[in-house]
This record gives sequence, structure tokens and C-alpha cells, in this order.
Amino acid sequence: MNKEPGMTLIVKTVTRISVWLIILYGFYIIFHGHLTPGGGFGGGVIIALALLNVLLAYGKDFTRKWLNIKLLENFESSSITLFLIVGIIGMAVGGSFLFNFIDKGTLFNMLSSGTILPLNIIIGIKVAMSLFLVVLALAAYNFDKGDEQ
Amino acid sequence: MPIEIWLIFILCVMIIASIAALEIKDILSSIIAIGVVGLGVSLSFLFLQAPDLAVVQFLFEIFALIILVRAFVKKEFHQHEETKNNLLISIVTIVVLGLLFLLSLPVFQNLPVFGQPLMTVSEYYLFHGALQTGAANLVAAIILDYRAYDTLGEVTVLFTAIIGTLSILKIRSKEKNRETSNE
Amino acid sequence: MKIKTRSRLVVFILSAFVWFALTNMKNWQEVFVGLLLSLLVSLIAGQFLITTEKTKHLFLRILAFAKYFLRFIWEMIKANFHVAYIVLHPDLPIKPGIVKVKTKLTKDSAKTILCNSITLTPGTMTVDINPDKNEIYIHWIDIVTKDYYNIDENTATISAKFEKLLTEVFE
Amino acid sequence: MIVYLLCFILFLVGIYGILTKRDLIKIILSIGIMGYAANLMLILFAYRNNSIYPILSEGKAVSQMVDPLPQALVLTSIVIELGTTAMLVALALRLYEKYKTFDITKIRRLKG
Repeated sequence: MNKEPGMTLIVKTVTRISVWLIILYGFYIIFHGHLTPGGGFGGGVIIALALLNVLLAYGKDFTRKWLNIKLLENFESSSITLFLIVGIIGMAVGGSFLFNFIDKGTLFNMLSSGTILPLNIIIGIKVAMSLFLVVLALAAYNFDKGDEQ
Repeated sequence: MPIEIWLIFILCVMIIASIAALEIKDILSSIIAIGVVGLGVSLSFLFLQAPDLAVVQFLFEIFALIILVRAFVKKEFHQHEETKNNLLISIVTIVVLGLLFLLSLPVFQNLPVFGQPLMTVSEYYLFHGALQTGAANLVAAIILDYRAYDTLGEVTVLFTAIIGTLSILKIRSKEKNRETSNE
Repeated sequence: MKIKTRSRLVVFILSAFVWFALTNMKNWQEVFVGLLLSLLVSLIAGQFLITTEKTKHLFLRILAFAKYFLRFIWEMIKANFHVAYIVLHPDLPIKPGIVKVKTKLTKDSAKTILCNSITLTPGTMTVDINPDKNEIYIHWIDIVTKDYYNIDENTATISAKFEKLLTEVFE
Repeated sequence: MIVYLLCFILFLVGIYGILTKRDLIKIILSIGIMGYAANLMLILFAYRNNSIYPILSEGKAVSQMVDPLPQALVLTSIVIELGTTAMLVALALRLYEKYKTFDITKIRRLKG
């Protein structure tokens, strides 16, 4: 009876109300990776799951309208270059690749531990974007004809 | 209760679930059984004092299940007929693997006892990690400071795998579209 | 102000509150990063939270929601006892079936809360919802109404008690 | 010791699946099982009796922490595992599109 894409109204509304909270929690996990369990890998997957939640609830057309897919692909590809750039700056400043060149800060502070925080953020972006793009490609893959729409 | 008994229990559940995953005919049930194995791994990480890994394993398990279900559940794959030599192959494989198990027993006897690891490199990381990197989470300190080069390689592998997946899913279909448009 | 902008603003404030609850607020670095991330979150996913115009004062609505919540807890306790009676009874006096219920609520969130309340009360469960006709399909473990197809009677038995209070909250 | 052996048995179950099963899906799942067993084995080597997790906080002694090095290695391994699983899934889908089956013996017969 439900002609429009995606799931029922209940799922849509709950997704609508809760998606910002999931994304915020993913950012929390990423940004506290050097203080608490978690880090770039776990937080990235949480963000990817939040986006996937919207994809499953609303269908792929809505998601393509909401997110700029080209931008996400560019983020995904450029994050690894950012990682390399951090490493090369370390080489220029400290003499070795991926040298921890930023000030260490105080222990248990948010902005501490030098390059660990930026690298965590880069890995988080990388993991989130790549996993979401894989699922988006799988969703766009038409299973009946074995061909992409 | 000592941790070893918990681990033995979880591992037995995991072995049973993995055998079930391989032997069940229905594909959805077998994917869910794999989920049981993954959650067992996550739980054992929690018992083994690795909360970092437990979080990551749990989340990645969910994601792997979503990918597998999305890809395979609609497929009509359950009609593969059993051949006669299938049973023979299974028996031979089990015998060979049992021999492998027996032959590798001496190796396991030479390993350090469970609960008393060799801590040669790690002692250095544990005692100097917080001062040298400024990170409270020593696992993050090792991943992104001491062994950041490893992580770079790992990110490269992930990048390559994802690019490969996307191109496998996309490029062929473009060729097909061109063929159909030419026709 | 446009609805999307207002929604983004609300998400920004809520995210900042959540962040401060999760972290230590005395540290200025946490506050700084938290505000930055709240801005980012509200830019990415802020447009979803609010989709309709404001109708009533927020304080009145929260008061009405508290009232609704107490009523809901009371209904849940009653339904729990009923289901426990059914389970413990030796004859198992059930009469299961799927019935149709009409609702007058217009907002999506109001409908969602109604459906979730029906699901959370033991004995009834929302199966599907038809947003165009405002009909909810409910699986009922023990149908007490005489006529299954009588929508008005079903509505009066199942959802009227929630709907009156929800109207106060949302409309 | 017995924990190691059980973990090894889990690994052998994965090998058994790869060698005997004819469904591509089952083979992918077997590779996943082998990955789980390998990860778990590394973490089992790292455990220390009566120890705590390797994250500093107030009142935690450094000398009582588990070995953080295998944990760091396994963390990257889990991520790579998911990437390879996704790639295998994509390859299996392409094979299904071409041969209309997941049975590897039939795929071999249809070669050429």
C-alpha cells in the first residue's frame, strides 16, 4: 500500500528525529579517540551508519538529493592525500616521516597529543565516506537485471 | 569466575555458530550465524581488556551484515544439488585438518602460557607512551604515532579495496549501457 | 524565519547541550570543539528535525507531554496485567486479529508517537500505517469489540485515550 | 593453552569451509571466520592476568596494563577485513551476473 520509496512513516519520522544525534555521537567518538576507547575507525563507522539509516529509511533518490555524492567521493579520495601531507610536514619539521610535530599539550585535554587528533579525524572521514559509498553503490545496483540503474 | 572459563564458553559458542553458518541451507540464517560469531569475537575482546577493539569489531560486524544481506538475500541460490562425492570430499578434508591439528600441537605447547605474555617491546610503549605522545589511549598512541606508517599502509589498502569495489560495481555496467545504446 | 533555518538552529542548540552533557564543561577546549562540531552537525543533518510551523507555546506542550506520559505509563501497567492474566489463564482466552483504526492527528511526529504507544502497550501492536487515509493497522491479541470492521468502535477502545492527550501536545 | 586450541579449531572450521563448500557466499563467510580466528588469537597472546585496559586515567597503574601492541595491529586488521569482504561481495555479484549461479563448479564448467 505504500507507494513512495523507503519504509513506513514511523521509520521515517524516527530517523528524521534521531539522525543528528547519531552523527554527533560519531564525532564525539572520533574527537575523543586519544582519550577514550574508539577513535577514527569506530566513529567513522558510526557516521556511515547514520547516513545509511537515512538511505534505508528514505530511499536512494532522497539521499542523493540530500548529500552531494561527488563531494563525498572527493573527500574519500583526498583524505589519504591529507594523511601523506601530514607525514611530509613531519618530515620537513622534525626529520622523520609522520613526526609528531604539533605541541603535545596537557594529558587528558581535548586538544592534546599532537598529530594523533588530526590523523584520527582524517581516518574517520575516510572510513565513513568509503563505507557509505560502498553501500550506496550496492543500493544503486539493480539486482533483478544485474545492471546498474 | 576466571576469565579463561568465560573464554572457553564463548569460543565453543562461536565454533558451533560457524559450523552452523557453513552447513545451513538458508542464506539469511547463515549470515545471521556469522553475526553471532562476530559478536562473540567482540565479547571476547571485551573480556580480554580491549575496549577499543570491542567497539570497532561490533560496529564493523553490523556493517558487514548489512552488506552481506543487501547483496545476497534476494538471490535464488538455494537450489544446488548434492553430488555423490561431496560427502567423500568432506570426510577427506576433515581427516586432513585433524592431522594438521595434531601435528601443530607441539607448536602450541611452546607458546607462552595464557595470561603471561612476553612484554619486550610493549613495556617501552606502556611506560613512555603517555609522555612521548601525549595521548591517554595507548592504543591510539601506537596506531597513529609509533606505527603511523603501518596505518598509512592500512588506509591505502582500504582505499584500494573500496575503489576496486566501486569500479567493479560501476564500470562494467557502463559498458553494458553503451552496448545497449549502440543496438 | 524559514522552517529549515529554525530547525538548524534548534539542532545546533540541542547538539551543544548533548556535547556538554557528554564531556567536562570546565575545559575551554571541549567547549570550543563542541560548538564547532554542533555547527557542523546542524549544517549536515539539521534540516530534518522540524518540518512544521510552531503552534503553541513550548512550555505548555512540555506540560501536556508530561501529562500524556503519566497516562501512558498507567495504561501500560493496566495492559501488562491484562496480558499476564491471559498468559496465566489455563484456557488461554485470546481472540487475535488485525483491526483498522482511524486517527485525526495530522503531524508525522504525533502519528509516530501514537503508533509507538500502541506498540509499547502489551496486547496491541502497530503493523502498518497509511498516511494518506490516516489509518493504522493494529494486531490485537484479544479483540473485545463485537464487530471487527467497525472502525469507530476500535478507535474508541484502542487509541482514543492517547489521541485526546496527543492532540493537546501537538495540535 | 586450551583457549589457544579452541581458537585454532575455529580457524580450521574456516579452512574446512573454503575447501569443501561450493557456494561463493559460503566461501566468503569462511574467509570471514578465518579472519575472526586470527584476530582473536593475537589478542589472546596479549592478555595478562589481573590486568586492565591500556587507557590511562586517574589511579590506574601502568605496570598492570595489557599489551597494547597486538591490539593496535588487530584494529587495522579488522578494517581491512571489511574492505576485502566488500570487494569479494562485489566480485561475487559480477560472477552471478555473468553465470547466473553462485556454484563454483558450474562457473568452472562454463569457462571460455
